[in-house]
Amino acid sequence: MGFLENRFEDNIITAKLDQILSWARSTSAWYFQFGLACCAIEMMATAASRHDLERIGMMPRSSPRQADVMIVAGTVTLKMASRVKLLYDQMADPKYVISMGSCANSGGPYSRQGYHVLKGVDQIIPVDVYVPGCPPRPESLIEGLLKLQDKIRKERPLTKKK
Amino acid sequence: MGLVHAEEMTLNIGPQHPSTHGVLRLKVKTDGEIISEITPVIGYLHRCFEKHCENLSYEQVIPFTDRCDYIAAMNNSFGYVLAVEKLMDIQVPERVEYIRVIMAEYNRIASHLLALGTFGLDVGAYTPFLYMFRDRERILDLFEITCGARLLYNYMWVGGVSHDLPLGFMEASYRFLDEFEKNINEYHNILSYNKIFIERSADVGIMPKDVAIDYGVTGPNLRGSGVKWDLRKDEPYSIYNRFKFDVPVGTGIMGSVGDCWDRYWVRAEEMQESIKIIRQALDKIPREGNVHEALPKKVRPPKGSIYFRTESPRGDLGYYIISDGTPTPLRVKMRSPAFTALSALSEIATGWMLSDVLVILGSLDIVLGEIDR
Amino acid sequence: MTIDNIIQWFQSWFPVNVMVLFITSVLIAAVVIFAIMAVNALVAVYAERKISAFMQDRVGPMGQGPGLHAGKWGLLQTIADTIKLILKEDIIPKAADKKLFIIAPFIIFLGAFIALAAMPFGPYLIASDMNIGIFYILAVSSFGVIGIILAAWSSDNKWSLYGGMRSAAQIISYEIPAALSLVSVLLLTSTLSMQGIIQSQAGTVWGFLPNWNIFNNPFSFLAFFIYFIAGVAETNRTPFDIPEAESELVAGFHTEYSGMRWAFFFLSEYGNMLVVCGLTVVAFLGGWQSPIAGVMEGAWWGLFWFLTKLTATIFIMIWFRWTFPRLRVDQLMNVAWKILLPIALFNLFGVAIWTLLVG
Amino acid sequence: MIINQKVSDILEVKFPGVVILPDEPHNDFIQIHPEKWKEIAKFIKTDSELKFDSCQCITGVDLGIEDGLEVRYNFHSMQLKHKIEIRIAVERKNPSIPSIEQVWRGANWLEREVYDMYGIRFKGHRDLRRMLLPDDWKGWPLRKDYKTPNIYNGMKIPKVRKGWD
Repeated sequence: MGFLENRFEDNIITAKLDQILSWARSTSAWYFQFGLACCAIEMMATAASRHDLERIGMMPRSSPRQADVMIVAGTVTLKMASRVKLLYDQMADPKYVISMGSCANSGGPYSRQGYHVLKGVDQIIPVDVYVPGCPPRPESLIEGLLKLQDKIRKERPLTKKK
Repeated sequence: MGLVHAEEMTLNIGPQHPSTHGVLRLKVKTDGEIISEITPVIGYLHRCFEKHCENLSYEQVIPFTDRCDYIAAMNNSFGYVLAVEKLMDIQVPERVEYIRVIMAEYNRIASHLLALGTFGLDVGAYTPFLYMFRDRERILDLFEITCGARLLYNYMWVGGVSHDLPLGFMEASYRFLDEFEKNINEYHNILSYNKIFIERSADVGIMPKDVAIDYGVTGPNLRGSGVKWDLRKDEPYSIYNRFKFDVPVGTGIMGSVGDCWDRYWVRAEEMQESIKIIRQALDKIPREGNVHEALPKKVRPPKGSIYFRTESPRGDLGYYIISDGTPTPLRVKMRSPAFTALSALSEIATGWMLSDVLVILGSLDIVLGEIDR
Repeated sequence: MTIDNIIQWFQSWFPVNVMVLFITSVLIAAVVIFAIMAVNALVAVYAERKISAFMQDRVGPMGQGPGLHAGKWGLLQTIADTIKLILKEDIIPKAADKKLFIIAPFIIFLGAFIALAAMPFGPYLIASDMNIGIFYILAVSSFGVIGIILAAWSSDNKWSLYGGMRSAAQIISYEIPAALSLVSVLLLTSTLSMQGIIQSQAGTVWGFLPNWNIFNNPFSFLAFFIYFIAGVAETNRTPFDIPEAESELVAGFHTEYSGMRWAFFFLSEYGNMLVVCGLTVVAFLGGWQSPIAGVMEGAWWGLFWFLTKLTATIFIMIWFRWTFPRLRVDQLMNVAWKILLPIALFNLFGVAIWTLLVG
Repeated sequence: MIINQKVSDILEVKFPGVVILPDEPHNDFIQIHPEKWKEIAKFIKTDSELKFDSCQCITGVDLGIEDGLEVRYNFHSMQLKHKIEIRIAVERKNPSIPSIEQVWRGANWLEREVYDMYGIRFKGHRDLRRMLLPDDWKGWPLRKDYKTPNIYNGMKIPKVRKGWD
């Protein structure tokens, strides 16, 4: 956690600061360039010219240390699961996870016979927003990201948790 | 001064790395920048495709073939349905044949665009990647008006296709092809003939002809090595024998035959050839016809097996299907071209620098979904 | 506005200890320079994102509607980025060399920061016009590479190590052609002082062109390009961005850095751009001199011209960044040692002969 | 198909008794005994009439719990443009087969994959490890009698998660 978080009593100043801080966090949520499968292509398409994630302030970072949002785009297999967890642990707080596509949500089409597929990434890391679809269209990913931004904006990072 | 002690370092490229094109892990031994040994470790995306096939009916397998090679989903399901049709001896209507060829060639262009773009990204050029995505989006639009999906279509069915071409498809197609032909020159200007790009890719990662054949490397990678081998020409399936097109091969214009630039160039040229095929198909397609005419009541092939190959954007895509007469296949094996291409990596990339290895990997145009299945 | 001037000005009002005055005025200058760097980074990052977006058929950062604004046209985007980065968790890996890991970003930052002390933003706007100004800038701007190596080494990450080693090799190579092409400028101007160099570029050449060093003779025209190429290499930007080569080394020497420390790398990268472009402008493009001799001159016009030229050169750097692929490390060395260095040496000789014959 | 007959005849002359003659007539493939497989492979790769220079595909097949396993090879000749399928049956218990990894380099990974999925050992393979599955994986997943494990390294892989149906 950052050095200012959860240190202050609730008052008007911290409320304003809280607002500014969560505004900043939501506006500049940089995502982790991390594609697993089919959904990664749609993620790339979302970042590319037509949909352009930079519009909503999202920039790709390839080092987990510098990223805020991890978009789990694709099927998480058992061989990969420990690495996904490791990458999540390497990210700096505050960190958010978007589970993109049916595979990351629940195993998707591979859930029944997939002996090597993790049935949902939420079994190993906490997920903030689930984006359904196989693969989700860029529009739905953007919708998921905007939902995440809403969620971040409602946070009160500075005040002490009751 | 004592002796300088040099030591090899083991480096793990991946499974998460910006230019491994998915979740591939390369275990490399490095001596400074020079790579002395490469061991690809795959399987991080092993989604049990073949196990699923043994438990699903023949039609239900089609979406899974889409998901194997998610960049060229049309081509993948095309190969599968052709194999099943051959096993069942189904004759599909003329219009369906043409629609399938048009879709497969469009998807080949889309796949090559992505391959070239990400190759540029590996070399460090970001802008061409976005330019190529811009045109790829327009192809996806055409798919979308046809079958409603952008990436994974489930469009090819056994005995037909899921939807007929919509109104306005032809006009949109012609318009797109005209504009796209011009855009190819733009790519050549910004990437292909860029001095730095040539320096980085020409004479790098040379794959000699005999090595390529010995490894079973096919498709643009083999043609880049100067072998004129294209299943569409040499073993025509569907109706490919009706079209006039060339098979571009690598000639070593910028370096030697079989280098990364040649593989890049073959893909760029193949887009031109695909445009030619699509134009001919659009001209010749029967205007009327029911695409659901030849759909079988139930897909239950007779006992037997078949190994059927088609030319996917990555090379010879083979399906080995064994039927035991029941509605579910006994075994479906996918012979994936990217798998064999990747197996040749350690042969051709050893001894190059770290940056080159990633460029060579990019030039092979692998899709991990297809390698791991 | 040199530090000496401030001291004199202060002393005429408050006659106090010289030492105290000195420290105060140095602090004032430091704050101003830091502000320049920070503003530069904010503006340049925004500009870079917008320009790259423009080149790539995108729109770049935009406001997103009521309530979730990053300002109109995303103007507040970089501010949001900064606030977020400052308040992000600061990770120091367990295996890292803690002291070096902490100090490295500041060393890199320091390199760019103190170099700006001798940068003349206008006829009077210079923190300290020392008589060896250009020499000083050359010396301290290569300070940053020490920070890069320290950051790379202390991270205890293999990617970082690669980045650090590459960076060291690169900067050592490119300092030489850069310095040699600046020496050819010194031959023309026969002074080491930054203001002196600019003042010697007043007037016109051949009647219509401004008497900037770039137009002075064919050899210095070539020297400009050599210096600019070497300068791009020194700032670690594409096509010479091999130390951080995103598609090869994940994030290069700053792979393990997060939050505020990483922001310092960002800040100093753009600070370095400022230094290199500023030096280009001073040495070759006439500094704060107006392009048409005798028109629009004066202290504030000087600032205007300097900033205009600076913006133009920075724009060219951004343009490079989004157009070119990246060179390989050995090709980079080849360019430096086999192409730029011989030409720079030849140039030096040529300028010497030119000054001897033409004057 | 003519090529199958031709290959079968040539092999019968060169390696007597190696081709298993079918009970009922078929012409899609030839079935052979596994013993001399490596020599045969070398022969069909280099013989001037056959020249199968490209190993297209190696498929492991489980024909059912009562029947055995089988490995099927698809070869192709780039020069003479013909292709063939060769089948070799192996027993279910302790299956093993000579490796052709040193004949066609492309066979290396293909054989590893068959090993990974069916547990068929390729004698003489220099690097026979798991290919797609993790090294500590147990069982051969594509065999018909494979039971999907419920837990792997502490991660649950249930067939149906709570609340799905």
